[in-house]
Amino acid sequence: MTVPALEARTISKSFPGVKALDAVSLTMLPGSVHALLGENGAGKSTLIKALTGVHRPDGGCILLPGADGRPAEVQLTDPAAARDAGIGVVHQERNVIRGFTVAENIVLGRMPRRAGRIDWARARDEAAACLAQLEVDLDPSTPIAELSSAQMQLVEIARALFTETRVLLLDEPTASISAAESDRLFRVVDRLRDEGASILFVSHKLEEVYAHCDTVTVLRDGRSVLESQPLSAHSHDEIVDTMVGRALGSLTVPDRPAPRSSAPALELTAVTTTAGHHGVSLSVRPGEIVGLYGLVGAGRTELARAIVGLERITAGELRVEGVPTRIRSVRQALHRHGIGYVTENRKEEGVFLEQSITRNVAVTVWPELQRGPGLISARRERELVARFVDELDIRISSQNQLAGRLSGGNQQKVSLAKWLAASPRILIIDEPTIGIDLRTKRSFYELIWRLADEGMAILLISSDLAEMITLADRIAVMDRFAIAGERTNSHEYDSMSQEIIRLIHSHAGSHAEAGAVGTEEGIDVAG
Amino acid sequence: MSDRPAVVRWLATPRFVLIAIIVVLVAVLTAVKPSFLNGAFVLAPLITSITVFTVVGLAQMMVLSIGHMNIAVGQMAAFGAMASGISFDLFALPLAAGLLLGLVAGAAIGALTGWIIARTGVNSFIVTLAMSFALLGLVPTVYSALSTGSAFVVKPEGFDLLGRSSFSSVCLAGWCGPAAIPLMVVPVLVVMALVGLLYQRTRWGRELLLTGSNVTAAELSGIPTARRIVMAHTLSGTLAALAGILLATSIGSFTPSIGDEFMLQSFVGPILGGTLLAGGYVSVVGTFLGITLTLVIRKGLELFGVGIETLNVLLGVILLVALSADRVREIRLRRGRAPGSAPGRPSGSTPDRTPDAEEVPA
Amino acid sequence: MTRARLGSQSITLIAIVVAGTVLLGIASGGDLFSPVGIRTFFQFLAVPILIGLAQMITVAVGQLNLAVGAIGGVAAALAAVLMADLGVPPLIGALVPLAVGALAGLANGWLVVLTRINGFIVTLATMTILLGAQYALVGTRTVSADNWQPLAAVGRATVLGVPLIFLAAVAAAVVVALASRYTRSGRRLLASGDNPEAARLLGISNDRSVVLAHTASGLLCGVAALVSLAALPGVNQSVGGDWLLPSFAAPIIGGVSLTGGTVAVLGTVLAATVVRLVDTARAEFQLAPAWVNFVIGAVVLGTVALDRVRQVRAERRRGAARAQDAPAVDTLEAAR
Amino acid sequence: SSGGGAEATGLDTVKVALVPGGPHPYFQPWIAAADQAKTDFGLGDATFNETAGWDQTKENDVINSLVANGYNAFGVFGVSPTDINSTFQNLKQNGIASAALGSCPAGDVNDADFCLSTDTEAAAYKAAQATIQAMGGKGVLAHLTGVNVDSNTQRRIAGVKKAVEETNGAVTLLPDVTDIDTDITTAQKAVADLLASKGSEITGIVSTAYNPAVAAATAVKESGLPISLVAIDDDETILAAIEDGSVYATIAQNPTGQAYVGSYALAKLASKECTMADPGAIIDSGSFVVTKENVATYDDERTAASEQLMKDFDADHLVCS
Ligand SMILES: Nc1ncnc2c1ncn2[C@@H]1O[C@H](COP(=O)(O)OP(=O)(O)OP(=O)(O)O)[C@@H](O)[C@H]1O
Ligand SMILES: Nc1ncnc2c1ncn2[C@@H]1O[C@H](COP(=O)(O)OP(=O)(O)OP(=O)(O)O)[C@@H](O)[C@H]1O
Ligand SMILES: [Mg+2]
Ligand SMILES: [Mg+2]
Repeated sequence: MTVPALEARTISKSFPGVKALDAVSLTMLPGSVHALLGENGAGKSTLIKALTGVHRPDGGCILLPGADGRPAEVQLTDPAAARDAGIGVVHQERNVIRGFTVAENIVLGRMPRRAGRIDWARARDEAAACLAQLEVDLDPSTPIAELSSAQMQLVEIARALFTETRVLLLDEPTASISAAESDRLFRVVDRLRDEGASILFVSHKLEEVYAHCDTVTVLRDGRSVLESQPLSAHSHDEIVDTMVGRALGSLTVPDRPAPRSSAPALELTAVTTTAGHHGVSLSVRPGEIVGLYGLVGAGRTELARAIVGLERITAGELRVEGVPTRIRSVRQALHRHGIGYVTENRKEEGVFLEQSITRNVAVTVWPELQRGPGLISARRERELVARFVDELDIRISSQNQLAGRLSGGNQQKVSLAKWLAASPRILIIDEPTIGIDLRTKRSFYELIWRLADEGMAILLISSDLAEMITLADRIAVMDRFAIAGERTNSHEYDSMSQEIIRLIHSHAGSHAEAGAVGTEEGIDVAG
Repeated sequence: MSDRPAVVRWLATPRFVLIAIIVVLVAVLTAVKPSFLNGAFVLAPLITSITVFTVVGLAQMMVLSIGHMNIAVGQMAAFGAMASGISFDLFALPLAAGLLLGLVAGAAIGALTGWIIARTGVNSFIVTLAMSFALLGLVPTVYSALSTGSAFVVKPEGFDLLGRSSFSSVCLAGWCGPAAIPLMVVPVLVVMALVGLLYQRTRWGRELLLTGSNVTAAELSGIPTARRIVMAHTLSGTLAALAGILLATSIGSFTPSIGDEFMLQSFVGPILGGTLLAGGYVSVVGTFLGITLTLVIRKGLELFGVGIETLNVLLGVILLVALSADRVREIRLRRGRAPGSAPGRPSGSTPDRTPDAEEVPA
Repeated sequence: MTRARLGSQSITLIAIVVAGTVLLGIASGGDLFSPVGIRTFFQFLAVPILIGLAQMITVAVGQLNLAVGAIGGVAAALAAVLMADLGVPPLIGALVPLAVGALAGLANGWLVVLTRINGFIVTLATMTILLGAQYALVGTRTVSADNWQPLAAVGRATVLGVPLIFLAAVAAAVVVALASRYTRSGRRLLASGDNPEAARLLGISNDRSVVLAHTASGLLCGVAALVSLAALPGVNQSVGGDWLLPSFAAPIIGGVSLTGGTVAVLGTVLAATVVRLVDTARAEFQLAPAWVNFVIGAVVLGTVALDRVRQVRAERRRGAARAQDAPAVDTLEAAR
Repeated sequence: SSGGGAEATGLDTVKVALVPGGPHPYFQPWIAAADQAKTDFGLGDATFNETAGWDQTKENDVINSLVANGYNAFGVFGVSPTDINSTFQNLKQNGIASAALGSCPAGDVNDADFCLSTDTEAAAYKAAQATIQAMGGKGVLAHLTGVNVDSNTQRRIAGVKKAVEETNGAVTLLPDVTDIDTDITTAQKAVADLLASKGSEITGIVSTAYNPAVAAATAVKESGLPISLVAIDDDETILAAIEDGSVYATIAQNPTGQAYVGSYALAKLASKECTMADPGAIIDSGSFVVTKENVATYDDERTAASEQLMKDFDADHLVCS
């Protein structure tokens, strides 16, 4: 029998009011990719933190191969100890030092020195080599603050690999990167596995899991319900049911009625913005879900920001319910025009991490909750919030809990609940399901359909093509700050995805002279 | 995972610790120095100081709630007091009108500060520091120009009643109130109640707190953050002016040195009371208790007649020991359940952060 | 510093320094550039630079140090009393402020880390304690510099007309700059200040960073105290009394972010120079101190506002550039 | 020294408290004088408390705490001359004897029982005259002083101005350099900047504040400029400077007399043995020009003045039963 690269035995960990891990065990073998699955809040991230010295477990032990090759118990008192023990990790949230360069973020744990001082030249070279190994084309001396979240994640992976790594723990590494970048990541993962490393992989995307993992552990409510089993022994549905704890039927796309009114709720004609958009035309009718697809950096987020007044529209026209409008702030967008905007960056823009759930959810409705001399009834506020907590099945211990203490997926739901509470007539949703588990995604889809059926106009921005093809009625494709084209959604994944990729491709091809950025990525998406 | 009972939650707040420390201190002081209970000469001046500095603390708390700072609290107090002084001295206005004018002046200077911050996006520390310098230049110049002896000394009717009288001058049917409680507590209690109500129950108060928690998220949630920033600084200026005027009524005249001692104290109260420097959380009662604690310590040392060197050393040491006791209690509470990683950092200006709670050694 | 780029703040400050020097030079009829003028100008720049750096280091780690003046005051007072009353030789006496400063800083750091009390309150408390200690040491008397004549001679010494103490402050600045760029501890300290959570996950001990920052800050206060000791006519309880605000003003005007994670050594030095220019102008034009406060306030606001305007312009330009890169409307139509 | 009423009964019920504005070398002689008064006059107690730290609110707090601790006679140097009358009124209402020592309340009214103080304007006038004399009656004079908005500073400025005006233009006065007494670094910097920009013109400096005097003494000596310097007060640092010639003269005030005679009169008032003939009387405690010639002997002159002061109190100011 091979000696495990890492073995965790009956790890327990409690936070005030939550038992996040309850005697969880896990065996990672060398040369294997181990999937760690579970719903939001199941304890996946907590387990990874317990294995890397971030949290000290309340009970249980961790074993690594000792000098004699036999498993020996180790005390990982802090992250540095874990790193020195050959455990590399990429946490779920981005952890970069924004004031530093890419190179320095990679080498920070082990800065090369010469003659008593840091050898910056060597640091850059080593970082560059590390990035090259990941096939990432980034100048190591770029300030990291200039990178996108996906690029930062790649840098973090480079950092995890920078030191001698036998065990690599990846917490939802593919949640917010493009398919092309995911493929690149998996190539590296596969290579590392072939070289004998052991990889732990957390994802809510089961397709990926089946394509690349060989072993699986499933957590539910802090307990392991399936422990270090061969993945091939379990079907997709079986795994889902294990995670959820009951049978979860398959999702059927409803037969949605055609939009009731033909007058668009939101309409852009030949819009130019300070963000750099040119001649963007787009419309969403009440009861309609319009998907806005594109590659990372195509300018979809910026378009959403321009609609709600965070960028200026310099030419063209924006009509809300037929009336030409100029929106200057999110406040106007919400309270005057009934437009809600769920941002993609929940940690920095979506939720107030240090505030209670109540305050997070109710922020958009205070003007309406006000009674008499400007006072808000705490009771009415709680009732309202309780309704949305129920509706979205947000896992909280109390409404007073700080949003920052929730698992990532639940934070995302809080950020969504805030906008649903405001009951807008037009809802713009940017990357809504990043890091959300399957069941919640389902209920989220159903919610979106229901909202549309109730007459809401929904503009959905997502990089998950499958999601887009499932949800949208119509899909507009954006490429480099312009609309490349628009298609009615047939809900047929294969044909639809082909068509959309072709659309991006032809748009990119027609501007080859403009320096075709991201063209290869366009091809990759089809994979 | 239900809510802990309110009482238990309250016992775990810094407020409870402060009350406990204050009660113990007062008990010890009374036992060792019975003169501590002297109404007119110990308690009344002590309470007067507490009321004035509570207002100062609240002025700072206003901007702390949005994650800002007001380095110019003292100078804004001086400015507001100056306006009141001028209105009594040069225009012979009655008390109420002069007070109002002073508060308006404070509000105006606060609003200007807030507007500059909101418009330029420059850190509040720098803007208020610059503002304090500018006022430090302006106020004495005005005093020199408009007064003899650099002070406004005209007292309208009711001036001494507000600043230097106690409930002993409030008599009903032959019964007079205690001499230990100055009349000044009345307006200050009202102010505390209003500020408490603002943060507890009104939309503006909550919007201030959310702006302090994360200004980007607040803007993206439809909160008019620029207006809230101006609002917080305006209220801060108003309260600072109020404190300056109250101080002037208690010492007897309006001088440019009013507010000199405000800046550090203004931070001590809120921070001891649990208000976060990073914004997003405030406590009115905590601010009051924090101020009370420091002033009771001072008064106690004063009664023992300790020299200035010992006074300072003891003040510092008692502060540290009292707060360390708080930490020990917290650690005990958590023993067995080591604290987790701190949540993500707030995005407001955070000039001070204690290091993240790393695991407490078992 | 291999890849140090001049921050926009520094460029603004250099412009102000140059313009100010020229104007003041003309106004003084060249007196500013006379040997006495130069010596006076730089002599009083040493302490502001040192205390600015001392504050900068704590700000860089996300803390602050209210005790700068008190640490400096106690350090100077203890050295003075030892030399004057106990006959400690000046050579050893010179080491006292450094030791006192470093120890006081270390104590600050430990207190912050061990008690987890807010650094603001900790340094406020140590400030009061140290002020008491300073008074206990010297009371109301002024210990004359005659008691440490060799040191005072160093305080008066010049190299090519520039005071030695100023060169010492510049040397300290260079050391701080190099340490923040080329030492692991320096980088870790900045990482802790920039993003403590990320730093912790990277295996950096924020506690150690905090202790290091406070100790270095205390040591720099000690150096400032030594410089004061050498340059002042005597030491009394007022030494250090005026350090707090300038210690914040220099780094913050110099471009250090209050949220931690940045250092701006050049900016701090330049900002201190600007403040010194205002001082000199006060003497030249015999302005009331009230006016000087006005001017400092205005300069600060002006500097930051100017910087802000430039930033906004740069952002606009970036947006415009991107719009140019985007495909033209007609070709877009064709693509459909 | 002789005490007129040393044998008087009832003085042991009197507890005298001397409260300076804050820590300052000027007040140090008060400590010894208070002790001396306590033994000489058989007072119940005499204490000295400088914890006010130059803040009027804190000074009021200190006084109130002392009252609570049983002190019934107060000699106070008011931090804020415009506000200290309120404090005196408060003491008077509670039947407590009070004296303004070292500094009289601003304005024409003194609500303390008496004020025993240097006439600050007169002292500054004398200092400026001494400087002008050292300058040979002509030249450019600079005046260094403390907090501009303090009414005592305004009096000093007036005194210096008066002396300069009397020269009929032979002496020009530079704008007053104020607010440089906060700490010795500020003082030194201000003096150095002054010498760097105007050093060649200045022929005389009069400093009516402590830190600038210390700073100017060294700066003038080091610069080698022919500038006559006159300081105020007689701290040992200044006296040493007079002896070595770097300071031409200083104007010594009479803190010992203020504290000693003040305690005496306060005790008489507090014990109800006497009342003031003229309540609120303002009495000059004297100021003395100290130069190299009389540096060894000026203290005798001052002691004599104190004794005269004591006699004046017994004879004129106090009405005893
Ligand atoms: N620092 C903390 N303090 C308190 N509770 C915490 C903390 N971190 C996590 N928890 C709680 O522990 C539980 C497990 O959270 P964890 O982040 O491990 O979930 P997860 O499986 O990673 O979920 P997701 O898929 O949403 O990322 C949750 O109930 C969460 O609220
Ligand atoms: N052509 C460009 N030139 C410069 N910066 C760009 C360009 N395109 C995008 N960016 C920047 O790259 C970052 C990523 O873009 P952004 O995430 O807004 O795009 P998106 O279309 O919303 O993609 P996604 O939603 O998939 O993240 C943004 O900060 C944006 O400012
Ligand atoms: Mg997770
Ligand atoms: Mg996006």
